Amino acid sequence: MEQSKTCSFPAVCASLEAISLQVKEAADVAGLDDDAAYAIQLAVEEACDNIIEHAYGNNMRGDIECTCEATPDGLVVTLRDHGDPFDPDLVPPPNLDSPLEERDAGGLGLHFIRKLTDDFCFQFDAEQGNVLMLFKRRSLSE
Amino acid sequence: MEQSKTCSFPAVCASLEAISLQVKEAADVAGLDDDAAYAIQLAVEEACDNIIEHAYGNNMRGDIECTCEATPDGLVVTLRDHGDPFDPDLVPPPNLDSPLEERDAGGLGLHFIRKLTDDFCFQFDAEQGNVLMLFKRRSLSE
Amino acid sequence: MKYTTQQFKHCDLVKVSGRIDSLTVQELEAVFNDLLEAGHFNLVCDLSEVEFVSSAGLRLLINVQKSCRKLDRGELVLAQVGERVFGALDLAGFVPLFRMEDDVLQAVGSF
Amino acid sequence: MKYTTQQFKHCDLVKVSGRIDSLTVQELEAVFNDLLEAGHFNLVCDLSEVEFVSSAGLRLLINVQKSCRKLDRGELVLAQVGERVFGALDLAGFVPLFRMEDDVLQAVGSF
Ligand SMILES: Nc1ncnc2c1ncn2[C@@H]1O[C@H](COP(=O)(O)OP(=O)(O)O)[C@@H](O)[C@H]1O
Ligand SMILES: Nc1ncnc2c1ncn2[C@@H]1O[C@H](COP(=O)(O)OP(=O)(O)O)[C@@H](O)[C@H]1O
Repeated sequence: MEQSKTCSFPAVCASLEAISLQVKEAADVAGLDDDAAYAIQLAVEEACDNIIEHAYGNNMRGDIECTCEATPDGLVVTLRDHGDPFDPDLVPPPNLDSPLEERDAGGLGLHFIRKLTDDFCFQFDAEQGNVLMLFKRRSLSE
Repeated sequence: MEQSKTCSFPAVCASLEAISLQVKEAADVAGLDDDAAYAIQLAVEEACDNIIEHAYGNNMRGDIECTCEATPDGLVVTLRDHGDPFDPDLVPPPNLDSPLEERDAGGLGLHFIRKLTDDFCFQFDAEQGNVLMLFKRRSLSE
Repeated sequence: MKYTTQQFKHCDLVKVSGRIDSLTVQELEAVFNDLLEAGHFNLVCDLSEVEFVSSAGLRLLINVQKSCRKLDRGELVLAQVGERVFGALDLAGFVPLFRMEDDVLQAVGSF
Repeated sequence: MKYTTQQFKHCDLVKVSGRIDSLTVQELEAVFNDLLEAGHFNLVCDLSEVEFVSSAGLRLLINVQKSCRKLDRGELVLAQVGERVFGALDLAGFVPLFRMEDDVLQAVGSF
């Protein structure tokens, strides 16, 4: 059952569709249903958006390495980059109730990742780079 | 090839659909194409409208007898009624160009009959009643 | 003959299907009269599913058009006019008296 | 991502299909900006054929909505919002900020 595939993509928006496709294929291999597959695709998309915009934001160029691994329970997607680290705990949750005029159009990425995965974890290492692991469980009925 | 069918209908609007159906079936038997079939259906409809509204108009009740006959050339539909006769030659042609406000919404029945058939003829007889024969040619390519 | 009506901000849509003859036109006339009496003069009539229409049906359409256009207060637009219906409108010389749209959305959006 | 626009008397329709992500959203943003700059604030966005939308796409929708609603001059209505798109809007807390219509005709006819 354990199957793993790693691909490397330039950290630019034009890579997003290809990354999403890799995740979708891995989700199918891992036996995720359509809803779970879409959820992990979207979570990975948000994470890659952040890597492109924030980690490599200051005119840095680099890659995103994406590893998809089917486990007995579901799918683990690991994203690696060599951009800036950050502290996710310092990111305030978005305001989801304020009226339109005051609504912040940004700040949704981490919220989406939190809501769309069953587990995730950030690791920052000066040599290894930044690592984000995202886990989506296979639903029991499958 | 010569096939003939005669049906009698009460001269009321509720008979129109059934008459139209009889004509459509006969048109198919006679080998008329869809356009020709529709044309003769519409011509017969207009003729029946006139019989109901004008021939039997003055509170008279009666029947419309409809005979459909496939001929070597096409379809002949004969309508008989025992209502009032009239002189088709005295009916002025409708005005087809005047502006909307002056446009007469009526007076189209005879015009339609003229345009939609390849030939037609009225006969009025005190005993036999009124007879209208409508002819639609089978197109040569059929 | 069957019909449905839908009210929009700037117009009403009447979608007709089946046969419009001297019998069924009476029901349709009542529908249009209700709209006109309620002061709705921007009308779209979707004719895509009309299979048969006699001059009695055309007479209704032209009378509704007269009511709508009066005092420039509105218009009856015909949408999705099929071949048969167009042929009859043409024979009656009514084609120049109606704006026709291929698309109901276009017709509704034009008001 | 592909899009078509259609201008009506009281609103404009933008129909989007495919993927709205950080790359493709830029093209869509230009489309909406053109409309807003032309003073068109009654907008309908038909999302029926959108297969994927990230928060970058939602950000555009909310910003367009802000521009439209400013001074009560208009509104962005979402039409035919599919399950995926609705799920994302819901996650973002954006559902109460948009009028949604099942039917494009209903949406266009509401302006
Ligand atoms: N991969 C990352 N690298 C660096 N900073 C990040 C990263 N992800 C998120 N951040 C920081 O967290 C903040 C919130 O991120 P997010 O919730 O995705 O919203 P947004 O990207 O719209 O600002 C960002 O503005 C950024 O400062
Ligand atoms: N079958 C008929 N019997 C008696 N009068 C008729 C008949 N058909 C037509 N007419 C007369 O000819 C006139 C024109 O008929 P037509 O062209 O069908 O228009 P409409 O029926 O709308 O008046 C009618 O108003 C009527 O006076």
